[in-house]
Amino acid sequence: MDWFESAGLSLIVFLPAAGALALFAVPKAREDAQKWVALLTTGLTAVLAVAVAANFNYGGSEKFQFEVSQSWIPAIGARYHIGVDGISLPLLVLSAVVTVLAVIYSWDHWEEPRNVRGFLALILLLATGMNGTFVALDLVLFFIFFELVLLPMYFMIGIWGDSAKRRIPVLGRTVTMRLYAAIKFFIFTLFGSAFMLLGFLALYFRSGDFLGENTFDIPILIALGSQNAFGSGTFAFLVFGAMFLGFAVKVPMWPFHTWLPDAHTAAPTVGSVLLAAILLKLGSYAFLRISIPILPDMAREWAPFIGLLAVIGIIYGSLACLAQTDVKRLIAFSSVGHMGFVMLGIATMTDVGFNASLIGMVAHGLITGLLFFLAGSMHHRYHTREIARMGGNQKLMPWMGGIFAFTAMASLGLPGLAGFWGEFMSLLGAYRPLAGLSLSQFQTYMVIGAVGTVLTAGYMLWMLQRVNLGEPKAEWSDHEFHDVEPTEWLAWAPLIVAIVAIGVYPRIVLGATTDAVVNLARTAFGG
Amino acid sequence: MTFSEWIAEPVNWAFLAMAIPMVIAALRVVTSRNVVHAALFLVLALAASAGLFILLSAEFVAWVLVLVYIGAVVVLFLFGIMITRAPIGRETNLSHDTRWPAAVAALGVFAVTFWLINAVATQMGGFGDPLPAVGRATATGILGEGFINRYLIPFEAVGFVLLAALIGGITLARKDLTPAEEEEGARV
Amino acid sequence: MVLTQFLVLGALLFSIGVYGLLSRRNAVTVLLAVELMLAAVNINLIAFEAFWNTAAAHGQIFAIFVITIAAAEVGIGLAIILLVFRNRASGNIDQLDLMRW
Amino acid sequence: MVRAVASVPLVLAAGEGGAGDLSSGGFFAETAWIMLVLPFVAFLAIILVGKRMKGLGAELAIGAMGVNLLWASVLFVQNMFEGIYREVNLTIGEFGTFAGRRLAFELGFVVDGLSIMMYWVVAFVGFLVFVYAHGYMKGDIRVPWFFASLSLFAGSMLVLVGAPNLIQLIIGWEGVGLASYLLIGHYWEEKENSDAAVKAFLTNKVADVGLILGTILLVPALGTFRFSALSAAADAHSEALGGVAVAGALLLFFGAMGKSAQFPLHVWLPDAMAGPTPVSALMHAATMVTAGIYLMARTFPLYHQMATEARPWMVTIAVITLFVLGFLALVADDLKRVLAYSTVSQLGYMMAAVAAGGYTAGLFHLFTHAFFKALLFLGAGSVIHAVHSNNMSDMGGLRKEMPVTFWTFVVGSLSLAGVIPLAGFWSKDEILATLGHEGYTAFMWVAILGAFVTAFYMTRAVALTFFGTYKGHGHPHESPPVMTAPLVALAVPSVIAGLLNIPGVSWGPIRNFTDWVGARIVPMGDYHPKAIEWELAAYGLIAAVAGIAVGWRLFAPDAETQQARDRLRIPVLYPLLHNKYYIDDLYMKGVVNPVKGPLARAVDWVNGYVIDAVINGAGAVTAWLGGLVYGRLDQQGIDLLLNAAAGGTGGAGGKLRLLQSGKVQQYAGAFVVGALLLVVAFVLVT
Repeated sequence: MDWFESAGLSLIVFLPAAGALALFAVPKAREDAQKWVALLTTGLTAVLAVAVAANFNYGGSEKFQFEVSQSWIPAIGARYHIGVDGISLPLLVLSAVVTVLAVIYSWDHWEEPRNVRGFLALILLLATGMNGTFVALDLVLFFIFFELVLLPMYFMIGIWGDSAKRRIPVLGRTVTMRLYAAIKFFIFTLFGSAFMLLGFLALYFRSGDFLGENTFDIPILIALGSQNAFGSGTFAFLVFGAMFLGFAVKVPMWPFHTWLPDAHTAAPTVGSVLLAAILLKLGSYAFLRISIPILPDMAREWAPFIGLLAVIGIIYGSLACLAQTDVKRLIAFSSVGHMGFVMLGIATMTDVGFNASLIGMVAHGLITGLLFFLAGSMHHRYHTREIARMGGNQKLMPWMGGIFAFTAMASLGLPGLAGFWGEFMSLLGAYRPLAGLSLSQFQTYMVIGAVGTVLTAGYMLWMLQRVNLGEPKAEWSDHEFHDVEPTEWLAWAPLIVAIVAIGVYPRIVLGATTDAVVNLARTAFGG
Repeated sequence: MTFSEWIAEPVNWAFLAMAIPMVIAALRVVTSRNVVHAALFLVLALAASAGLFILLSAEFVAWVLVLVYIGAVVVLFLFGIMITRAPIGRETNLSHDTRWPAAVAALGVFAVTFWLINAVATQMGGFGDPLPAVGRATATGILGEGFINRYLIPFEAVGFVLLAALIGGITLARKDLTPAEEEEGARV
Repeated sequence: MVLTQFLVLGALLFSIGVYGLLSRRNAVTVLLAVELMLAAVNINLIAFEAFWNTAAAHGQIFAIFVITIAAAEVGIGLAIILLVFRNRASGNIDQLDLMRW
Repeated sequence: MVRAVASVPLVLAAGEGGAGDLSSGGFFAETAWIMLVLPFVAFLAIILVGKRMKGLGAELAIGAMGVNLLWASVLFVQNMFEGIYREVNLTIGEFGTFAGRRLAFELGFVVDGLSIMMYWVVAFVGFLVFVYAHGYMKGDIRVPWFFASLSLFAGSMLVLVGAPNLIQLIIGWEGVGLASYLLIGHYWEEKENSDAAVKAFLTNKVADVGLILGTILLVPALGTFRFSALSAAADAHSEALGGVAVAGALLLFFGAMGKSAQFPLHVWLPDAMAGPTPVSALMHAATMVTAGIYLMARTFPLYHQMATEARPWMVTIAVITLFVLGFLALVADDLKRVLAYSTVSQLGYMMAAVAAGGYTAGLFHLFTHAFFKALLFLGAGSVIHAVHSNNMSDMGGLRKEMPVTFWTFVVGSLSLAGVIPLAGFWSKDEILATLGHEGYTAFMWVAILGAFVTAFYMTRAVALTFFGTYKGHGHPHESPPVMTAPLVALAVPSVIAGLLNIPGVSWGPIRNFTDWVGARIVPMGDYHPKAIEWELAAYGLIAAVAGIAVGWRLFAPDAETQQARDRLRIPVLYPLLHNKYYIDDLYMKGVVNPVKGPLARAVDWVNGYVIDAVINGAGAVTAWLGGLVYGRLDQQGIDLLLNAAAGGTGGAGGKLRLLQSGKVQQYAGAFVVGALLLVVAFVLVT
């Protein structure tokens, strides 16, 4: 299986893109053929990703495996360097699998204007960007993939998004949601990326001072970082800050989060799912992959600040949820809270915290992805997302209501389901942050975070009560509702199983990540 | 090299003789209230730059500039001006009414660039070195070899771009005839 | 002659071009300003070439490329202006706001 | 070194874990995990195929519970003869290091005196309640779902009591909370019921913060989540634990306060009566609410050996609960609410005992209370089933129509009131003795007064329900045997369970309750009275008899007096009790509503009008600058300025849309400025 060792990851990355090209070889009218092309490519990608996971050496998960390093742009020393380790493996598998589910779900859920080929091509392109980001080990490559996801998402929101008009506060202008959201998403992220790129370039040029030649290679930069090559001066401070802006926007951390509710609300169902499940992870993953190991001293210095923003996000997101009247918007705000826990874990700068953030990312990807699927399907049936107009969903669609309740429970962090571990471990991490960080400060964060779990339970239960329970509203009395359909079952069942499986047996994720994050914490901070 | 040393070199007088008119002409290009004048000042500026190229022993480029730019492009401009019936003669409306923000932006560009040139020159200490002596013109053959060897693909690509521009220009500028006019054209 | 003098001249010319680009209202004059900026680039290319004096004269080749592309650009630009003028009876660039949403 | 956890043997059996003379059980102890898993299997099976079965899934649930009862009974009997200790931990994921030690999440089960007692109580009461529910829920709209939820509860409860570590306990803990939520809200079409369900879940979630933070505090000190390590460390007065013992203990106690409905987190339990009666009997009386007591018992060494400063506070809370909240049962008209307040009060007794240092006393009361309180609830359910109302004002005179229900109810009431020689007397007496012995004399007297109140409200309930004349509609008649049989089955232990732990009496080879629950990895070292303290017993008995007498006198068995007495409204006191000391109002109006309403809206407003305004404003400012830069200070530019100015006064501020002005030159300008800034930034950074 030598070819698999060397070409497996590249296939995972570029197969979807090839599929996107292949789609255009299919005549526009042959929609079924297009669906099959998309399903086969994403399915094959997922199989390959699972195969990578199966052949992964878990005993050495701190090392990069399936590594490929080829000369790419010699003029600037950028290399085609990819590989996975325990940190990226779960996210890579998550990304590959969720993409298949998105395609399956799309099978008979199309938003207007109907354009099967275009939509599927965007999903596939998105998959290339996402998978590529998780395996890239070269800053240039990383940047390209990181930015590549922008375009498909922009078009997805901009073309197939919600065409409702909404009056934007302050702006005082009524805009079409999808256009507003798409542009806001794009500009926000690009704003962050510009700084991120500056940070990358700065690392590139400074690396030459130690190595004799400049490099974009992440493992080499990490090795430099573990010797604290970039120091703790103004240079490192600015570079970390620049990269922080880029990543924090993507996460999104409070107060850079305002693109998220709009984008989620406006995006088509599959767009929301991919956005929540994978795109949000790119930022937090980048913290673990790039910022912290390369600039450990700065990470330590910035940690209290990151933690502060994280707990503000937790509380703020939960409170904002309580005020929402739109299901998708509510779920979007819940992401702000959950990503707060992920970032709190990272801010502790301990292996426990890093692990918390990783398992939190995976769990959030599964759970919130499923929640958006459900919200989309309910929107499909009710033609509204207004919570006030729903009610008695459990009665109209028992299975749908049941799955919704299950997912909401998972989202509020019920122990035994996937969402619990991330929350618990990030609180545990905050109790004992990295030596040198203020203990009382992080323990305060811990208590605030714990209060956040109560608020989370509060808004989730309240939403469930208003959507699922009670008698159905009179307006639906002569309305025919289809309960969960076969394609929906196919798309959701794997998520449900994964949520329970990780909840009961977190080693599925931790088995890959633990050695890697322990190693990360040790090389970055010693000890 | 101090300024007095610099100014003592005759070749620099030649440089100034071309650079100063060039800057003045360029300023007039962007401030003139007459479109035709602006185009003609561009000719002056470009001619001056061709002179500078000769100073820098790039004769071939200089002649290309004269032939292509001054010969063809500017003529094209003048045609364009005439066809669009742009007001020939003094025209007050050629620029926006408030120009200082543009001036600020331009000054900013200049300041930053100048600062960079200065900084790099100081840092590298090499920019002050005299250029090679005037007179060793680059053999045109070298350029030709460059075009058909190393830069063959870009060369072809540029050729393609030119072709595309040609066709595009025609397509864009062609006046779509009404059916009646077409008939008339067919008769003629 | 030193390299710096050409670079400064190029910077000056380029800035003047930027000023024209931003301040002009008439489309033709905007194009003229763009030509100025291209000329500034050419000066830099030739000056660097003379300074490093590469055997294959890369700088000059690039300058010729720039000139060629500029010619194409002017052709297309003028054609567009012509078209707009025909439809709008105006050569003013600030009336070209079709990209607005 | 790093792999330390992995090298610890998975199975801690007698001898290996320092458990002294305990046996490792046998086949049934080895396979005790079946009890933890079986109900979940039943849960899934009922969801998938329950609808198509003849009994709508009830048979699956009852079957699973029957097997569990078999297992638990064998273990229970085994443990009578010789103490069993067996602990199994399976790693489900290592997740990091603390001070060089690997930490791991583990699942497993523990079989020791405490857990065996709990297994048996859950299985026994659970089995009877399941059977009862099969009759009670006949014709219900969602029978399969009901039994699925009950199975989910049974599984979670067994996972909880079988937990060898804090993580598994938390999983079970929230699992029973979820089941409780589902079952309280069983009739979710009505908003009252779903409100009650949400209230229960949220109140418990608040308390769970304590449980989780307590875990987080204790774990780094121990390096593991295992109770055995916690007990051993506490027993050895470990220094590592010293710093966090009191705080951790109080936090765990806070968690227990929620689940066991201690003041002031008791508010959810009375509302939880919205669920079907079998649910109230099983979960909100006999088993789930005792999880808090169980947690205190499981971590008893921590409280007994190390966190002694925490104990007075805990006793105070418990005594407030048992005394103050007992009064609320006096004014309730809903029969189930009377029992609910009584449950709260009895949980206070148990908590007081465990907190004061009476490990056995608290557990013994838990044990007896499970029987007679389940009995009372099931009896109440039988009555409610007959009269189709929860309110005592619709009952009366039922003793003739429903003889079995009546007699078993009376037995339960007498046992609860603490009349000799029924079970409740012995367990309550031991609690009083413990309080007295540990120096909480004042609290002991309060507890005796509490016994008076208990007897008083139970007499009232019996009198209003079964005596006098019938005040409701229709013709009530006795429930079917499937419902009365569990009543009789529960009445037996309600009478005799007390004999299992008479101070100073040991029943030969089977020993007594103290020895059974004493089979732990470390000795509990709690106080046991050596002989019956007759003086104290007499006080307790006098209080009980007095309560019964007063109750009987006031709510004499004829309809007119009953109605007159029940309308007795003492000023100040009655409104206070009727409004539940205004605690619910305080929570709703003081906390929940402000958070849900104004605060949430304020945050949302901030999102739209502050943070987003900055973003949109930035767009507007850029556009405005653009307007200047490109010489747009003519008509349109001035408009823009005016608009921007107007934004400050509440009108339209910036306009993001103006970023998209369509003016190519503005774009170019922005491009130039942006490029310049990037160049400058880049140069500065490098």
